[in-house]
Amino acid sequence: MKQRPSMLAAAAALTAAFAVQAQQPPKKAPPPAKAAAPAKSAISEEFEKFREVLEEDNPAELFEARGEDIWKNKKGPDGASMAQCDLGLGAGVVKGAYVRMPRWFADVGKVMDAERRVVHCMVKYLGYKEEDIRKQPFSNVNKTPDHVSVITYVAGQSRNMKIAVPQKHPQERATYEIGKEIFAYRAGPYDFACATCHGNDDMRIRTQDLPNLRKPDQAIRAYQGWPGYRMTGGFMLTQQWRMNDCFRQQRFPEPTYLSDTITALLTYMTVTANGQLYKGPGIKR
Amino acid sequence: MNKILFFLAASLAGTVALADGDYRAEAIAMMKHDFKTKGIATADRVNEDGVQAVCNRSGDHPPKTIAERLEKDQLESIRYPADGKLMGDWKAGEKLAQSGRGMTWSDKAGVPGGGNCYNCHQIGPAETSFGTVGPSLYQFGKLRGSGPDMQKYVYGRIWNAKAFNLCSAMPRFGHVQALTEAQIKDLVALLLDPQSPVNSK
Amino acid sequence: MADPMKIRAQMKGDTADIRVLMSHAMETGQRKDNAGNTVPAHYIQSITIDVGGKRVIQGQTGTSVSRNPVFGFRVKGAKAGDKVVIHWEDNKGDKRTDETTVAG
Amino acid sequence: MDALRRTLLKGAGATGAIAAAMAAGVLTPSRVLAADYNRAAFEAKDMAGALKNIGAAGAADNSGIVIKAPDIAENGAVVPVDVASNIANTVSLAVLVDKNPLPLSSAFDFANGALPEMSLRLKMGQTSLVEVVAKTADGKYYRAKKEVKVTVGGCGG
Repeated sequence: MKQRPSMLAAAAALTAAFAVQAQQPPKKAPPPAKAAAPAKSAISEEFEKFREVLEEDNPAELFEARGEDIWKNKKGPDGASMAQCDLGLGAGVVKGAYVRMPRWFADVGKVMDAERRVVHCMVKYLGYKEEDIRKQPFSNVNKTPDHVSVITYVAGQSRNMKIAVPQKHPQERATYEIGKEIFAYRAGPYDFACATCHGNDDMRIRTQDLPNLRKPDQAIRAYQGWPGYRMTGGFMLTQQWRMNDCFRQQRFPEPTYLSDTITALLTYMTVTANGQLYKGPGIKR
Repeated sequence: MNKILFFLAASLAGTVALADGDYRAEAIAMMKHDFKTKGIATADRVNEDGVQAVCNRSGDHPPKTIAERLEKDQLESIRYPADGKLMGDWKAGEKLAQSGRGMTWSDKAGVPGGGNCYNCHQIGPAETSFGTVGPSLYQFGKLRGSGPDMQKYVYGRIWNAKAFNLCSAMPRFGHVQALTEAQIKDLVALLLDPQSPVNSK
Repeated sequence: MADPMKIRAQMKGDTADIRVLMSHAMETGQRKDNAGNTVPAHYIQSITIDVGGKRVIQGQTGTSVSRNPVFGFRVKGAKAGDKVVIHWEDNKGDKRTDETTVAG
Repeated sequence: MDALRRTLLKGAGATGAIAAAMAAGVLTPSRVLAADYNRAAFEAKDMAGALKNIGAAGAADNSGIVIKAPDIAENGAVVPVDVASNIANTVSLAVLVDKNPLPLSSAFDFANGALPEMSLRLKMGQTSLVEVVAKTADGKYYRAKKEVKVTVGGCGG
């Protein structure tokens, strides 16, 4: 698409003028004409019913077990282990850590989301090479990488806990605010932002309900079920993958794995969902 | 267009930028750093164009005067078919409407994309798997007519939805060359052709 | 070597509810990989379940069973503390045996 | 023992003897079944072939077989199905997917208190009938079916 950089300067100058306006709650767009066929259909209810059946025995548990084995038994070249990994609650503490990230980590001077922190620890203590992990960050039908299994284990250790992402450190608050901006930022050939599909109530793409991630009770849906066992192909996918694929469908370029952008976006969405109950690794279409 | 924007900026500037402007600047800098070209999805896609920039800075609700000016500008950029024919083949249109492909980094260069229409709209009566981000278009031609003016409106709206509603959620399919002239004609036919199932009883 | 199964066995009344998750690709032999090569068939062919030392279930499976298979069975007359032993073998001769005890 | 094992999936009766053999622990895990895999049934490319090779070609419809499966499956890769037989003395159950390239998914024998029921998850390439065959101790076969629609969905990108 044609980009017009010269216009950006002008548009930036408009920021001030619009700031006041933007603070007003946006007028609600008129509701789309209701479709003749059932809107929230019997189909979604049928899906939900059997989704529950599938979640009762979720193959994600197989990956949790694999991750637990790595966490507890694997040793790095110097004999170090994940027992030294601080996920924010002290060295080796896994219980409840997943629902308390992203958070500020003083040792690296960064806000990190869960996946970023886990990978950081696997590199630091177990001798994994970051460039290897970046070669295949996400699972595919042939392989679910070790770090994905470890994240699945860590997530499982926060099953049935409330999300409690801290916002005390100034950087945690700033990261939230930046994430909020990224969420609303429209660009690319389709003019899409995250908010285009996930900023309003009661919308669907095809038969899939779109949660309004600006609201706490719906923002949990960006979090719930991740990491998720993907039915098609039978492997685990994480929130980092979900963000990556959202940007693909948003027609954006590819976000770097474990980048600040993704951490910021996850911070915004997770803080919005604070107080909601996380049910552990899930199952995804 | 630049001139218009500068004029608007000058007339509206003066208010002190709030803190959220700083976060936006940080967010944009961060994205420019973190997004990389993959396949056909080039890194420069994270740069805003003018319409996007205005919508981004106004929570999709720009002041009316600005919206009207920019809509007019977008409207003038629409290129209608040289032969004056706006209706194609509704059957080809239905196929296009079904396809959600196009413009992602997993799409190949040079392969025609789809219209993505059912992702957001109800259209034909046979397809029950449709989205509700946009309004239902079922019976569109029957309810709104299918004369030359309506054909021109629908063609233009698919070409560049922003010409009619500056911060519409709908992509500017013709403007960004996501759909060709012939493809848009087929979609116009899907909505307006009396033979199209969209307009069946 | 194949990953361990996850087995749950729980008494409900006089019946043991047995659920098992198996880590297995269950390749149909019809899928193509990214390079366009057919991925050879690789799937579990036989399963046995012993409870309290008795064979209660044995069966055979084919490629229409989902990847990472999940099965559920119920066994009447089992009791808490009974050992549950589950075994599978696939078409390449890989095999796996895991066990648990029935929870009360 | 070969004779015993063959009966499991080939319907030659003598299930009482199988139960006895199982109870006696004759079939130890390392020695069972794999060698006797009913290849003909599992590699049959249509229902008729699969049914014939499990000995169930003439199975009669029977409402005593209960199939619990979604009317519409969200994803054909994982379709949860519960099956149970209320027909007296059911000793085996087989589950088939009509339209799959290889319809027979599984066949299980139940003994020593195992109830004639199972839950499992099926791959379904398209909308199809799920058929269940029950075999009773006297060597008779019964069948029931349920349609499961498989949808397309998502953004299609």
